Amino acid sequence: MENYQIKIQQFEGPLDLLLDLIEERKLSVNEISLAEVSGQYLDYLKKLPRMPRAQAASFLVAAAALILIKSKSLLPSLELTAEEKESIEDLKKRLELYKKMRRLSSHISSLYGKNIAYKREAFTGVKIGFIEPKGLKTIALCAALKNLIKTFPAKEIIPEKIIEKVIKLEDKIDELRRRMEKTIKTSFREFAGIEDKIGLVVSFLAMLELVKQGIVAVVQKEHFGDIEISRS
Amino acid sequence: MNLPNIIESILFVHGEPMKVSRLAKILNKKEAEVEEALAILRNNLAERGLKLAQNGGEAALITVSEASGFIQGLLKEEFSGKLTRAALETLAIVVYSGPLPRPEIDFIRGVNSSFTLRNLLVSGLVEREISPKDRRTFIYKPSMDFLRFLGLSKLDDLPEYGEFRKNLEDFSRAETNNRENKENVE
Amino acid sequence: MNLPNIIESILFVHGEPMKVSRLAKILNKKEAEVEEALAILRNNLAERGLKLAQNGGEAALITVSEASGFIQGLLKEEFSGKLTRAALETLAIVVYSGPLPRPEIDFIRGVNSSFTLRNLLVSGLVEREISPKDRRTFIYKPSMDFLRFLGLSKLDDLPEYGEFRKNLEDFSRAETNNRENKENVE
Repeated sequence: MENYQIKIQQFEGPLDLLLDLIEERKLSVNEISLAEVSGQYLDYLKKLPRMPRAQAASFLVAAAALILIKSKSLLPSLELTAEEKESIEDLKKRLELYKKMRRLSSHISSLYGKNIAYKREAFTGVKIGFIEPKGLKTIALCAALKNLIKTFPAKEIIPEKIIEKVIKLEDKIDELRRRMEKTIKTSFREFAGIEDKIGLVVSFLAMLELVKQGIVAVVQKEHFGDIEISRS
Repeated sequence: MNLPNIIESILFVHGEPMKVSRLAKILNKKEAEVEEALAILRNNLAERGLKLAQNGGEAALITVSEASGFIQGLLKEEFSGKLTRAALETLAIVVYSGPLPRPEIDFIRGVNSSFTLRNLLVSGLVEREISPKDRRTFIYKPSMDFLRFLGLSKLDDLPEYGEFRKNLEDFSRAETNNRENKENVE
Repeated sequence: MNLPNIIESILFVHGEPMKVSRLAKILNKKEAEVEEALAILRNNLAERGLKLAQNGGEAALITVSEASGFIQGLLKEEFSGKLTRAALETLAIVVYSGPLPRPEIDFIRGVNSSFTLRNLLVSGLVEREISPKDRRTFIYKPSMDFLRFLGLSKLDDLPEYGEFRKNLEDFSRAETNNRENKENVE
């Protein structure tokens, strides 16, 4: 699995990253292939230096669905809630549609600019001299510009709701690390606290990161049970 | 009065795409009569050095692709940028599933497309108009220039276009319902 | 290669009469071959809405006389002296920010301006000249007639001239940077 190297490339969103990972392995879009690439996806997410927050949120929402898929593939007996099932279905459906669009875009790129059909400039050869713009005053030009300047795209404003949702992964990792230094054992529930979905995903990713770094070991004694985290 | 020939002359002078409704007004004819004449004109031009391009209720005369190599050198200011992957994807969505508003494009791509869309508008490959469903929003659609840059005279000539449009109708209806329900929940 | 059709396309785009010798050069053919092709083209166009006019070693496409009344009507409507919102906006940019090339106008407006700009040119409100920076492009500026019409002896007299000009420049610079960054990334 680690033979596949992710190219250091900027992905705009979760769908293009996921589809690239899947297509690199020549797989089709289904839960098996999604489970297979989930590790790489999370790796990629953790390696990203800085991401606009709105973008980070969309990456994390997909990550949450991937973690569900991965967990289900590891524990076939795991029961998913209706909402969880829906988030997986949603991701699959969107990936399928996105894949279709990407394929269709290849038709455009293969034709684009190859055999341009030209138009004729409007009113070529028509000579009518100066047409007085009736009643036009400079103030009208001024007003037109004022209105135009109002429509200039503002620097992207991220809705507060999304900012609320995003918690920095590094903060969580640090928090867990510090806690592990103080206590020998803790649990995921205690660590994550009462958080929304994104918060849980981030906490879970943070925990996985520490496991990967060999700082902590985790044990889950029963399905849905809490995860014990201990210093390794 | 030879309507197809007169339309050919008008389109020749106008150069840019012209709405069928505007042609009808100038010619003092019904839109259906103009559409009929356009069909004849398209046919008249079948073996000629010009083609009739039609897109979204507009018509224009354009050159045949055989001539493009010779014309390229004659012109200034022709757009010839390379399309980025983001631009291509966005374009595909607008072309194959348009006209559609930006949130739908964002949903399919999983990212915010406002920057890419603005560039496509500026380059003239995409046009926007006020949505007939919601006058506060825009919907985006492929322009006649898009067709020209691909050397096509109508969207139907795009590979998989007709097929995709047919499937799309049912699919997008289902998707929209699904999504609206979810947005209400959140 | 269908020479008459290619010539039809070239003359269509070129607009003005073109010397047979120039056509021959573009097509890399002998003048006699071009003359022959022109004869065929003339024949091809016999029943069509365009005609081939030849005069003193020059050729051009022209409209059929049956259409002239309607074309007059179109021109009268198009150049009535009333400015559309798009025209007013484009004109304002040219006045406040000119001389500038079309892509910059497009950037500022966020949409393609070629048709609007073309109309302003034909109405004599705007002039274009070859850009001293890049001989393949044009730059656009307000015509003397138009400045006189506004009663301006110099552009500085325009209301909020300095401020608007700076505003527009800042924006198009930011946009250009933004675009370059984005494209490098993709």
